[in-house]
Amino acid sequence: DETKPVKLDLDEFRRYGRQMIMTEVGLDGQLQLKRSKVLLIGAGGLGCPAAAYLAGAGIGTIGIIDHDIVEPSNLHRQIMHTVDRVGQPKVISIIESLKQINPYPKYIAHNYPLSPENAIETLEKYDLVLDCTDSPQTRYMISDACVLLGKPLVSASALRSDGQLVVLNDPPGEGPCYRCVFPRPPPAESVLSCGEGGVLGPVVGAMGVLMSTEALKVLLARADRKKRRKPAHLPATADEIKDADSKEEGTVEPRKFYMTIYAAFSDTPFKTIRMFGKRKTCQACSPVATITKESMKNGSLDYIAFCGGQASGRYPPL
Amino acid sequence: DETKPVKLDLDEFRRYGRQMIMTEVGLDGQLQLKRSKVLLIGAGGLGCPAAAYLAGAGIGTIGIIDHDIVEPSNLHRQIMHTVDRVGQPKVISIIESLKQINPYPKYIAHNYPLSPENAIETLEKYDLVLDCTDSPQTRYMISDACVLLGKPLVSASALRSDGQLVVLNDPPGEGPCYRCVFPRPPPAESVLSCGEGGVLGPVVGAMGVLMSTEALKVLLARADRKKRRKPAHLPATADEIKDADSKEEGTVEPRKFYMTIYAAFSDTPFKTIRMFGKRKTCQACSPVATITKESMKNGSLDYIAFCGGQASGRYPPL
Amino acid sequence: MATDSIAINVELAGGLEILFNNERKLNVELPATTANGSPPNINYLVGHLCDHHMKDSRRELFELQGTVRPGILVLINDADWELEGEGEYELKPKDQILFVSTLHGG
Amino acid sequence: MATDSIAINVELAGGLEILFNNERKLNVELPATTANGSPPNINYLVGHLCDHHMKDSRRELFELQGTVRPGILVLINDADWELEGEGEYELKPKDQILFVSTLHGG
Ligand SMILES: [Zn+2]
Ligand SMILES: [Zn+2]
Repeated sequence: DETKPVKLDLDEFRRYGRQMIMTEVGLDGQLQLKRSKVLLIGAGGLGCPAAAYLAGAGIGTIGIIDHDIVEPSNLHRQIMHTVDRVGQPKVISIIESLKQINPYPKYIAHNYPLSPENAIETLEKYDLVLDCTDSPQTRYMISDACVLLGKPLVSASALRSDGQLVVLNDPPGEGPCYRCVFPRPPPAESVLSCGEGGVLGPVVGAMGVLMSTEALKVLLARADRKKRRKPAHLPATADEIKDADSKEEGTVEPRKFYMTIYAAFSDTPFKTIRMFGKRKTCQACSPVATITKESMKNGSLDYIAFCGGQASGRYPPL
Repeated sequence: DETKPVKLDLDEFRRYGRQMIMTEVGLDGQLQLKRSKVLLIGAGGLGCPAAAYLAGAGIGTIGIIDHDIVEPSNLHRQIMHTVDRVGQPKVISIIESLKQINPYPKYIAHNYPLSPENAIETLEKYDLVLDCTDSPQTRYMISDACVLLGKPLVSASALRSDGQLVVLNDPPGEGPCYRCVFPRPPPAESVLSCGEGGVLGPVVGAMGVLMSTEALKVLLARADRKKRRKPAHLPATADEIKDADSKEEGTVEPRKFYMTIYAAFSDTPFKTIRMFGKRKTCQACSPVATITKESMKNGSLDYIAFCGGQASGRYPPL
Repeated sequence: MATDSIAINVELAGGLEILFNNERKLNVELPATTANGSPPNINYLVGHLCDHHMKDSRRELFELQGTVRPGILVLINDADWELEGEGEYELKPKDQILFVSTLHGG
Repeated sequence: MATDSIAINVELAGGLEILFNNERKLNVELPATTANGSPPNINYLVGHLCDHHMKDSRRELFELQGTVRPGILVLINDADWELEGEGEYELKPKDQILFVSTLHGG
């Protein structure tokens, strides 16, 4: 349904006008956003701001998966939840707020825990996935599912005053996956959640907002590709180099992959670091990969055990 | 009233627990935030996220000044306003949303335009100011008022896919002011507003969230100074060097001043750049300064003319 | 003649890239010595960029009176050019020069 | 004996600074040649940091089997150490080495 005709009504023109006049968006880009289906995994500190700005930008379909309920300790950083909605499912609460910002998108609530068994069918309806979760095992699982389904993945994390952001499997098959970047999981005892380590609200907030920007960049590049023009903001991919007329002078560099890291209390808080890229021996995304949709669905991949926790048939432990 | 006793009730402990367990915050830091009064100038693309996270963090008093009303074209990026509140004053709308996030802070609405005549009396009740406005003339005016009143100023801006962030007059008298950084205004024809140039929602959103982090850092450093300990995240100030026992080995470097710049569509989007610092000939903050509270209040400073616009007795032009 | 030129990296931000055909990063070759016998400095670079790289006719949005216009920050290896001698700073190979237009939107 | 040592800059992020008394930036002096006659490499640096700079007894949160533990990214002048030879990379004066613990919170 990439070719399904979509159009904008007058109210949408008014609403999106300030971003549509940008060369990187335009009418084509706005229609591409409306045509797009984005899944946010997690409606917490990262998911709240990411969802708010994706809704604001006019993404056509926004799915959110989370099985938590709103708690008072969430409210300092999870800005789409409210005092009145403490005790409600987070997916219900966040969609309530998003509709007040923008009633146009179709919002889909997935009020259940993501598991290896349901990951493939949950993710396959979407074009792009945002990992807004908080444990190593879900991060490996989500990345594996995105690789198997050919979906780009925007992944971020935050703890205390630090944050990290990376776009994975983008374009699918070319960019590194989570396993390429982190082939071995950290020892379980070195992993802290926000509940244990604490987190400053705007630190996780900033990472969530930056996730939404990266998501828009991935989706807008598709509009450019459809028009067979080089995205304003990207070096050409291998295919585009083949396709392109050789009119432009100069050589095209291969794409480099970066991670953004943030340390809020440093006097030089942001760094962009260059990543190694795709790994020839990756278990998920290389020619010698062993992970399949079947091994995922039938529960033979134990992410908890892989990450050094107690072996378990499913995630999260009940 | 820096010494006014404040305390936290059980619900506040629950609400702020995730940030209070951070060493940079703690109980002292949380009480300092509750004791603090912060003014946001502008309830738009920068002010909305900045206010959301400052409210979430538990700032005791949050003032907001803006005289605009909510419009449909605001909603893609001004995430504290809602469809239902189109047509309402922005200060009323934003406070409504902030109360739903956190009912504890005292919210003060200033529903009028900031002008040289009212700037001093509007700002003087606050400890810290956030410049979330959108024109060069207000930026100079706000900086001048902050210098005259000895208030630190967190200043950010965004346009299209770019953003900039700087903390000014911090600590008051030591850090550079807006005029130190930009002694001469840009030619009027080179200045674009978000309405003219467009802006991507999460770009201005990210800058607003980062403003709230910088605001928290400024306020938390005060809690540290009160305890006469070196803030975890800051090099010592001149006074602190004098005060400090000379137990620590090594020399203390003079503080450096930085600006953060963001270019969302670059593959290396963030840069931290080192600023020149305080200017010996600054019209606002140097020993040879000519700007006074009186010249500001009596309207003899014409910010519009200074910025190359049509001369005018007041800002904004009516 | 490679030793007769120096290569520097120029970056454009804050909207200035629009004047340069939306290129954010430029590899710029400058002569090792200019007409007056000295190495090229920042002011020379500004003129060179206008003459050889700018794709927009509105030169005054970048240059004014032989240097950058007000409202553009110049960073020499990530430090404000005023820490380095401003327009008189003499360029060295591999220098990173960043021009940023100041923004006022919000 | 200044020529017998090399000075590098080490930065710690992602919570690793907690193991180093909350210092995020360290100026580290290393011998120009180590016991086996070769210049110090990243693995040598890891041991040196544990022995001389770490203020926490939980060495295993930083080092494992002579190199950094899994879950720590090592950046050599802002590029992943795998682009540079990993633990075997030989340090040069003024190198910027960044250790970042990966985060999982959200
Ligand atoms: Zn992989
Ligand atoms: Zn000044």
